[in-house]
Amino acid sequence: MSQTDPLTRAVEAALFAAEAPMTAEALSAHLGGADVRLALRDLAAHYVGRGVELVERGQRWHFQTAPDLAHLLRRTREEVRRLSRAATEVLAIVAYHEPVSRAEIESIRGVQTSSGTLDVLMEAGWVRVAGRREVPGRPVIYATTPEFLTHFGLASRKDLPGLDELRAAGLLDPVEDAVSAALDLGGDVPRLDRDAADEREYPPPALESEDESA
Amino acid sequence: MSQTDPLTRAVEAALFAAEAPMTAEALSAHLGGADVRLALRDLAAHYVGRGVELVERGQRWHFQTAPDLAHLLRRTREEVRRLSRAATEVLAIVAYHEPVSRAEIESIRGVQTSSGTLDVLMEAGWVRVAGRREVPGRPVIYATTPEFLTHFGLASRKDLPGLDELRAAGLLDPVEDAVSAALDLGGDVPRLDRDAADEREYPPPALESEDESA
Amino acid sequence: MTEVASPLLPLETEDWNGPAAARTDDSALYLELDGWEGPLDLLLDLARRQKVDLRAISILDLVDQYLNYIDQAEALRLELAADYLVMAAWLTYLKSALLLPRDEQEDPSPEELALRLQLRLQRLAAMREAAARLFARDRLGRDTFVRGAPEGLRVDRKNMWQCDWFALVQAYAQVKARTVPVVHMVRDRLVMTLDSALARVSAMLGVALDWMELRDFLPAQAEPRLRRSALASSFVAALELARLGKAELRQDAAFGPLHVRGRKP
Repeated sequence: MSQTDPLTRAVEAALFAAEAPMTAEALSAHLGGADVRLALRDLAAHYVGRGVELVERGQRWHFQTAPDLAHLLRRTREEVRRLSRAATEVLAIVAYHEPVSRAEIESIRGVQTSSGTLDVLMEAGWVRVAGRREVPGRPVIYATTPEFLTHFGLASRKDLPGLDELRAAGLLDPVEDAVSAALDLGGDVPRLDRDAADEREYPPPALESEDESA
Repeated sequence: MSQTDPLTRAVEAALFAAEAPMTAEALSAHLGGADVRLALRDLAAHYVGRGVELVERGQRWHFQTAPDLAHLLRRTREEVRRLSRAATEVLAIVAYHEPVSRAEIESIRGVQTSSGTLDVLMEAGWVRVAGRREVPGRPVIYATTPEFLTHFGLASRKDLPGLDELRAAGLLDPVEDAVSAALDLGGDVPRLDRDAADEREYPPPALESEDESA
Repeated sequence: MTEVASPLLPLETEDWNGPAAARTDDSALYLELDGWEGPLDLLLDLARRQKVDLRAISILDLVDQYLNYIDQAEALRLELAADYLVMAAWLTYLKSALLLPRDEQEDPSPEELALRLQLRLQRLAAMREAAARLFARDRLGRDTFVRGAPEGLRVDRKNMWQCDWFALVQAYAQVKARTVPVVHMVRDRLVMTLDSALARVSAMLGVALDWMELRDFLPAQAEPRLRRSALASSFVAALELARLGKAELRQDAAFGPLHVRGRKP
């Protein structure tokens, strides 16, 4: 590389290490009174077209990343995350009952719903605020978005299966019925010998998870 | 100015903007998986002789001001941490012998090491716990960190001053090894005559800068 | 560079890294002792004053200088740390051993002990010099500087939420199923009471001669829930009969089949 003038090197190093932009006067004072103006021009010219540039703003000089590379300083990393059970339930309730307020969601779910859950659904772009209900307190009401339909492959909300279809698919069977059905099927009598362990066990009902934070 | 390769510009901008040294891998990940090694070499060559230089320390890269400009920049900076003489010795022992246990450090120094000494070095980020030695008692062993290399301007541990000479002279081997080696050779035992202080001049130790002596 | 003087030897300037004090009088001793990090450090200091390669020092001179130093400290009634005195005792022993005729020397030989001391001094000296060279390097934050105001690299995380149609529909169905009002009804169940089990087991034991498995006492054609009740009641009945001395119970292994036999009075 070409020989660089000592004063230019000093100006380069001083501006690089400086914690704030510096005026030519401050630089000069720092470098023993030398006239730094020429060095500043040389430096600015040297950095043209590089990843970093020397710029003057309000008579103060500083290095900065070339503007066209600013996007390099901020990168976005996408992380695939599965919707929590609680958030899925809330999304389903919004989809089936929209527009719906948070109080209504809670009354349908039978459990409290943290605001974080709705935030997640809005971040995902599937739920939006659809105004306020004109009742005392004017609660915010929520509805699904076109992105929701796209993501779940639905032409419209009418494509969601109705209660009758859910019942026919066995998805609405209460837990009690399912247990007795299993008992009726299981003809094995528990014995007092070691084979008793093979008695049919009904899968325990799924645990109610209230993992709203996800 | 010459046209600069886009990847080189990107690497230059990213390293200028980075708040800590970066490995080639981290840089590559940040820049969308590009192979940055050639760009790093080009950049390092470009900055040779300038007021700022690109250096590699423990496989991590960063820009820093040229060392010969220290006198221009130092006065505006607050003093770096002062270490006790004990701490500087312990740091040298860890660096030249790593990984090393506290007992080994003490056997070299001939005194107990107060627990604060290693704590100071770990707090400075220069020494870390590197596991345990698989011998009775499983003593904790210590080693230096990448920050140590960065601070002392070492590309790697191989650059430790005088490392090769110390190794060749056996001065990094335990005393026991040296004793048995000497006895096997049957020779080099210390002189007992008082007037033997003649021949070789012992090379004077390197200067210790004023602000380091505790 | 640090001006260094010995408290015992004539004033001199040296380029080693010992405790700093430009004093020659004995009153400096106390401060000096504070400056050394243990007896090995003091020995190294003394050895350096011989101005030769550490490999060529005279151990006997070194021993004399150290003992002389300790004597003076004691004459001034300075409190010496125990390890300085331990080293003094060891050096006294080493000196006397070294002065013995060779054929009277013990094992390990004093030469080996002296070598050991010399090797330790060399190693300490090497590390001290290494430390000095290390700290004399261009150090980041003192001699070289990183960028004063870096823009910083930021990585923003963006979540890509995943959920499929079935999970959605299933979740709704479960909410519905969970919140449907539930009516609990207890069905009338066929049971075998303890009394009837007692009568039944007693009667069967009366006709059986040998061990019988408890299972064989159960009604053969009963529906499952009755069989379960009968098993429990028959087991309790068998225990009760055994308590009354009317039956014997046998089980060959834990969880194995339970056998019952009538006991003739």
